Amino acid sequence: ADKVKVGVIVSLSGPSAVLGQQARDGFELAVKELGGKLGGLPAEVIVVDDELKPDVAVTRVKGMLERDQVDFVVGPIFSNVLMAISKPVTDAKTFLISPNAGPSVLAGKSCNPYFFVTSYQNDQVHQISGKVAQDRGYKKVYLLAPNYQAGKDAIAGFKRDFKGEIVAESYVPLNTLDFQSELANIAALQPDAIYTFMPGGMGVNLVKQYQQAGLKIPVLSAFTVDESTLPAQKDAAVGMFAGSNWAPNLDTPQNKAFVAAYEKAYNSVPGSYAFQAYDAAKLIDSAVKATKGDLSNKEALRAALLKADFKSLRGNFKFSNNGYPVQDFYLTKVAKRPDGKFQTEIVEKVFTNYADPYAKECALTN
Amino acid sequence: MLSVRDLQAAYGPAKVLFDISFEIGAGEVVTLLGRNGMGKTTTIKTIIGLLPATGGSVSFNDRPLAGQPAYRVARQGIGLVPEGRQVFPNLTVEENLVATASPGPDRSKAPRWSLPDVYALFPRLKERRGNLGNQLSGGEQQMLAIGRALMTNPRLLMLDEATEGLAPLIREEIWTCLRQLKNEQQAILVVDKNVDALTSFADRHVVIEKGVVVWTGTSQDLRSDPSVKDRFLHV
Amino acid sequence: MNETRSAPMTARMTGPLLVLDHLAKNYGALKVTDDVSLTVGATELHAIIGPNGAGKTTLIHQISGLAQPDSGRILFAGEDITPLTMAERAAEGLARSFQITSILPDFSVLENVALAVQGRSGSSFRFVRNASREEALNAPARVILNQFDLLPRADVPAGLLSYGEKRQLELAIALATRPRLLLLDEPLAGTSHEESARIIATLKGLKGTLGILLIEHDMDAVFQLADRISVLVYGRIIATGSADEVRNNPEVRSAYLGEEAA
Amino acid sequence: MPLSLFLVQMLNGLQFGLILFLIAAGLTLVFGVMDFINLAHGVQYMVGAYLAAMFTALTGNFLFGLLLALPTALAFGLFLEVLIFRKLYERDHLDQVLATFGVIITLNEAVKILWGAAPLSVPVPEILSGSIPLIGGLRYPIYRIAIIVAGLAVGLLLYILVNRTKVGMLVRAGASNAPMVAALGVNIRLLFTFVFGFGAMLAGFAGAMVTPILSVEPGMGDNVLILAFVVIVIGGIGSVRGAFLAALLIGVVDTLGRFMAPMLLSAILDPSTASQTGRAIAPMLIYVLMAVTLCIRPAGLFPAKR
Amino acid sequence: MTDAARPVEQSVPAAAPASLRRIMVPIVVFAGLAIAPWIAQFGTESFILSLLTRVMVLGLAALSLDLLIGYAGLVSFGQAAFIGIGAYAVGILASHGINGIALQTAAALAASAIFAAITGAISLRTRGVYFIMITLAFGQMLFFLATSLAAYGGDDGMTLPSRSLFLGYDLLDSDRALYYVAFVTLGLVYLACRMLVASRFGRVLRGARQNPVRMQAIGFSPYRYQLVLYIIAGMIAALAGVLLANTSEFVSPATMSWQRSGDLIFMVVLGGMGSLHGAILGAIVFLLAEEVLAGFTEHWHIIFGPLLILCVLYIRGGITPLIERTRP
Ligand SMILES: Nc1ncnc2c1ncn2[C@@H]1O[C@H](COP(=O)(O)OP(=O)(O)OP(=O)(O)O)[C@@H](O)[C@H]1O
Ligand SMILES: Nc1ncnc2c1ncn2[C@@H]1O[C@H](COP(=O)(O)OP(=O)(O)OP(=O)(O)O)[C@@H](O)[C@H]1O
Ligand SMILES: [Mg+2]
Ligand SMILES: [Mg+2]
Repeated sequence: ADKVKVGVIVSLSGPSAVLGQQARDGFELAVKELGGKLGGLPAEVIVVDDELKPDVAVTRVKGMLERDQVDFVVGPIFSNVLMAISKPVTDAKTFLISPNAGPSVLAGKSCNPYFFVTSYQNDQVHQISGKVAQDRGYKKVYLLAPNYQAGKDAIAGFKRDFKGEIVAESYVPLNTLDFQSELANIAALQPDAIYTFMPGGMGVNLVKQYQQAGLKIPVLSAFTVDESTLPAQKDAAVGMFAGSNWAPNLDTPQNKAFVAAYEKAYNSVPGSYAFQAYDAAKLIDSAVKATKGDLSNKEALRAALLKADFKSLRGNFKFSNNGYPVQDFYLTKVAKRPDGKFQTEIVEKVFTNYADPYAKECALTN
Repeated sequence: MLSVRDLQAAYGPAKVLFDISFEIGAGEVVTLLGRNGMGKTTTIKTIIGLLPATGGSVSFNDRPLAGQPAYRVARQGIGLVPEGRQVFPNLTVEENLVATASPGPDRSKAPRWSLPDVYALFPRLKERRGNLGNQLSGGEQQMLAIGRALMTNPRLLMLDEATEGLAPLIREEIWTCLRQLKNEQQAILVVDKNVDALTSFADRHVVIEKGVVVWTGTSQDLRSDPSVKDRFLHV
Repeated sequence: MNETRSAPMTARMTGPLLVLDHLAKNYGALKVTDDVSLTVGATELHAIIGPNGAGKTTLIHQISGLAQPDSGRILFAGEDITPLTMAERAAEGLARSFQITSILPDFSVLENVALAVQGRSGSSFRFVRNASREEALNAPARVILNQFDLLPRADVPAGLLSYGEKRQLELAIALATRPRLLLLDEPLAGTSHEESARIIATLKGLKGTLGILLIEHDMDAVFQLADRISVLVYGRIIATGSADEVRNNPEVRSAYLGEEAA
Repeated sequence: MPLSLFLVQMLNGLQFGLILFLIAAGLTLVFGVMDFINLAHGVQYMVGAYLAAMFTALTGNFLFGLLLALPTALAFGLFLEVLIFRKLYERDHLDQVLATFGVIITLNEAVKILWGAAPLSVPVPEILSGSIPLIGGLRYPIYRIAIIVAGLAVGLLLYILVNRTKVGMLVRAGASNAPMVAALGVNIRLLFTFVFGFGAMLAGFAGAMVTPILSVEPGMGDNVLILAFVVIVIGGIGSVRGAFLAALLIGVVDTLGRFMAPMLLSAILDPSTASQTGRAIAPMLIYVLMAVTLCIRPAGLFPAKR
Repeated sequence: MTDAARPVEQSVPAAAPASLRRIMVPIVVFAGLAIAPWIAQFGTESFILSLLTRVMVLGLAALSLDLLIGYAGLVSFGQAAFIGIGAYAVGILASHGINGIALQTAAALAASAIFAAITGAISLRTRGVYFIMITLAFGQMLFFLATSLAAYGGDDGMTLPSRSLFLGYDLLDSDRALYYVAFVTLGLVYLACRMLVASRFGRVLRGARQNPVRMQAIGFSPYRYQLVLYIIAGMIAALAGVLLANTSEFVSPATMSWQRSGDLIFMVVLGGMGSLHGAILGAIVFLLAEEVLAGFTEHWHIIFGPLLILCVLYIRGGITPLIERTRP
């Protein structure tokens, strides 16, 4: 081929647009650093908004496949959109690389040779906090999550390694504004720790209100305090823990360079969305290089992708047969940087070279 | 006081008023007569400015009214009792009266009409002061509409179907009231079917047919010349 | 088609067509209807007069089913219709006009009446045939419009009629349902002399073919038309009788007529 | 469950209800009384929040931020009225829905372009920060009390304006028959313009007031918009009193429902199914509440004078 | 604004050509949709087809809503719920290995009819905005119910194993076949609705919309007629749902979000309510505009929003009347 076409489909409208923007920026940054090339071929990146509406996403993605004839689709952010577009993309024998959503459904039996994930299998992130809570010997933990599939998965993920008592599992409606009720409950139950999964604006509300309620109980979390919400949570979030596969201060040379470059380009601290998209670009780059720019031989291309022959920002990184990563996971903590910005910082490594448990149910081989 | 010169008006495509001209002097009582659908209401609507004139002119106290928004026209001292009452359904009787009340155009002399005066005129309204407009009987609504117009202390009072739905007794009271107002030099333009009652105190009559003034004259002329009645009014 | 339905019943029927049996209704403290009992014969024209706010319209509301009485019964053709809905009563042949004009403004004058005809001719759960082309509905409608001289206006949207014309359409709609009892709430209000005269003539024509309960403040009309007159004052019937009896009843004069109709 | 906790939760419910009322107040005026379906209410609330955030950042003081945000929100409301809404008063409700939806789309995007997609926030003003001890070991944020006060104040103001003043009467009259009001010598257009502006300012005020506890982000108005309409409809369109009580009702039901529904259910069902169904029901609660209310009282709790 | 002038334009003589233009609009619309595939094959066929199929499917749903809004004055804010019922009928049955479109459709129609009958019986007791909100409420309840169906993907939704089978054949796997199935369905439903609104039944509803009290006074109880219509409209929307599931081969609660119900209302108003084909036209314009603008810039909303506003302010009554008004 004479050039590589990549379609990036992420949510750019609606409240969670910021996540989509980070992913897009991360990807474009990588391409920029590669001199506008992927695997030596000139790269054309087409960005579209999925509006967080599955059926809109399907039409848009078909547009990319048919009209724009893309070779790779990168996206989306949310798993409900992913569920919708995975079939049309993979049916079209085009590689779908998810920079964030990694639903367990696609990791096991219904794994797909054309599907790769540069983030993690969703449960793993929650498992980290569970493990930590267990190791630190917390007796009583209070679980708080929004009332939808991802929320339930989060709770399930946490429970996997945590054996102590769960004083309450409270599910709040999506887009909950006011957490007074839960906070009162927590104050009354006095657990040793709280685990919460509260993405986007809800997370901001929760964290601010938690601090205002004057509670001092340790908070473990996922997607509640990250670089996309910290600018709004500021000091209220400092000291809160989160499980992650990466943090801006992760000590690898690539990462230092990346963070610096990203902050320079978009003057905000990159979050995991940005870095996973960045890795997705590097992954494509490596594969195209390996196949000498031959994009027609899908077999070879898949093999090349599976090798993951590139330096991931997170250090250790390879794929298991189902196209999901094998990587290390960390406990991170929110801190205020000297320059006044906020970021999550590595506290300790919790899992090493951890492959997701569903991989063995996947028939694919590598 | 009010002078209407070859006024023309239309509802969208349908032209309704072709040539309407008449005068009302200070303290004069003038009636608009004519069968249904001849243009009486339209004339009144056009004067007050609810309907744009497509031709001709209207002036009040030598000030042209044409093209002015309704509220301006009204503020110059024209009070309207519309056809079909149009009381405010979601306001109580008392609110209906006070909401649009005003001391009238010339602030110099004390307003003639206040809440007590209206209640005195229509005791029935006082009884039902707490009712919503749409909970009133037809006649009560008519009383309310008249009271509401009086509360704006107008120089010229325009009543469309003045006594529609009123019991004979009340009707009598309205006529007495209008006579009384006339004695107080209140100018009045009135549309009503009770020609006999009207002739008893109105100064002049204007007969409209198909949007054209076909006859104008004093009560005297009207009584003396029965042909007018059965030609235009089929009484 | 439903003369066949109503005529024999009227024939069969003995006794009055409508019976109000100790009807009572309050609005809060106000006794709008205070133990009212009256009857309307199968071919009688019974007029109700009374001061404004006496409760006449409310009475018609209760008979037609728009308002529910607090107590008392309404018998129509011998059957107790108090529990029936407005629509059901209309289907029984009980039609009314409204004091505050109530028409279908966007429909043409003809369609207003045709729809009323449709109400009494067979099911309206028909989904295919184009209703406005059904001669079975339009023909009778035209006949009625003709009675009121509205035929020339047949295709005008009803909302654009003049007030007086609307008042007449109001009446035409009521008649189009081929009622056995007609409740008329001030049919003459807002109509000019000529139209009044025509309406009075029409009512004269109808007299004897069906029962009519007439509310009207136009005494000339009432005295011309009514077989019997009841006088309603603040919810109570204070007198019932022939035109002359009522005209000369001093109570009625002081409460209602005043000197005008002397 | 300890009684103290229950009481605290009641308090939370009422407090949340007052937030809801605060948010719905402007809409009560414009939609309830003026009978204008203003979907843009939500974005006006959002704009208020952004303005407060911006001015607070500039002045470094929330109170100044608030004081600057109010007039700006008012001006913005008037601007919208003159530009768009005044052409829509005599149109039917659907035109209003469509046009004001256009406003939503536009403003949501506009703030994203102006302030970025990432959520902003406003620190709690010094004087109102911190919390007071309360029964059940919970500390109650002082700022919440400030919101309670604001909610009550707005409620009172609105009630008087609508039901006790001539302006209120005229607006209600104008909503039912504007030409007639004009024919009686009142410049109803102008009046509407100002009432609308005031409504927009109330929306902005609500937006500004919640910034210290809620995140400021694009589309933040969309969720509360539905809530606001639910409040007004349950209360009975046009009734300030109704809206107020409905807001409290929703607040309590939502709060208590959220933490008691599973408990209560587990009394009748086995734990897992209980939490299952509890989870299914919780988010529906306010809608169930609305459906039930309208089923019993088709015109809301306090059918307003219409 | 020329609105004041407009009524004058369409003065009496214009009547005849106006009625001609009235039938022109639907003819043009359907003719256009009929030949679209031939044009598509020169472009990126299955993209255009899938886009237009989606347009027609949502057009079908909008059509059902226009029945309620345009002819009975019932502004339902929960119409998307019925699309959801149709879609989930396909999804749930398919996930249990029942792929026959006939069975799936039957299930969808039955389910939607029942849901409509129950919710309608309650909702129709209310009027105006109260009706809007109570239909919204029921829509939301169904939405949250769907999100709690963990077995069927919860709020992530589920991917269909395959499109529905037609008499055991996988005809629908061809985008073009699916396109024409949608096209024919839309056409037939449109014609049926045309008759419906002109029939006795339709006339009663149009009357009840203007003045329910008068209708009762001449012997109709609007409630019964409105309920039947509500059920019919619900079933049509469910039909759209069946097709939608097949077009996107994916089912999720998002298909019945209140935003979707909102979109449908906008399509109806935009296209011009009370004309049926207006709703279809509205869907076409609304969705294509979205698609095109989204292609332009990431901030396409900033163009789309003002466009909507201008439409409402300056083309009264929507697009269709505008076309019918303009002289050739
Ligand atoms: N809104 C309207 N649009 C179009 N035509 C109208 C409108 N209102 C009235 N007309 C027509 O204008 C003509 C005059 O109506 P108008 O109401 O002035 O008559 P009128 O003299 O008041 O009759 P009435 O005594 O019955 O009130 C009538 O033919 C009527 O049909
Ligand atoms: N919904 C209601 N609530 C309270 N009072 C009401 C209601 N409806 C009517 N009324 C009162 O009941 C009384 C009777 O009203 P009704 O309309 O029956 O009088 P009417 O005899 O028809 O008078 P008119 O001859 O003026 O039409 C009036 O005083 C009216 O104010
Ligand atoms: Mg008139
Ligand atoms: Mg009456």
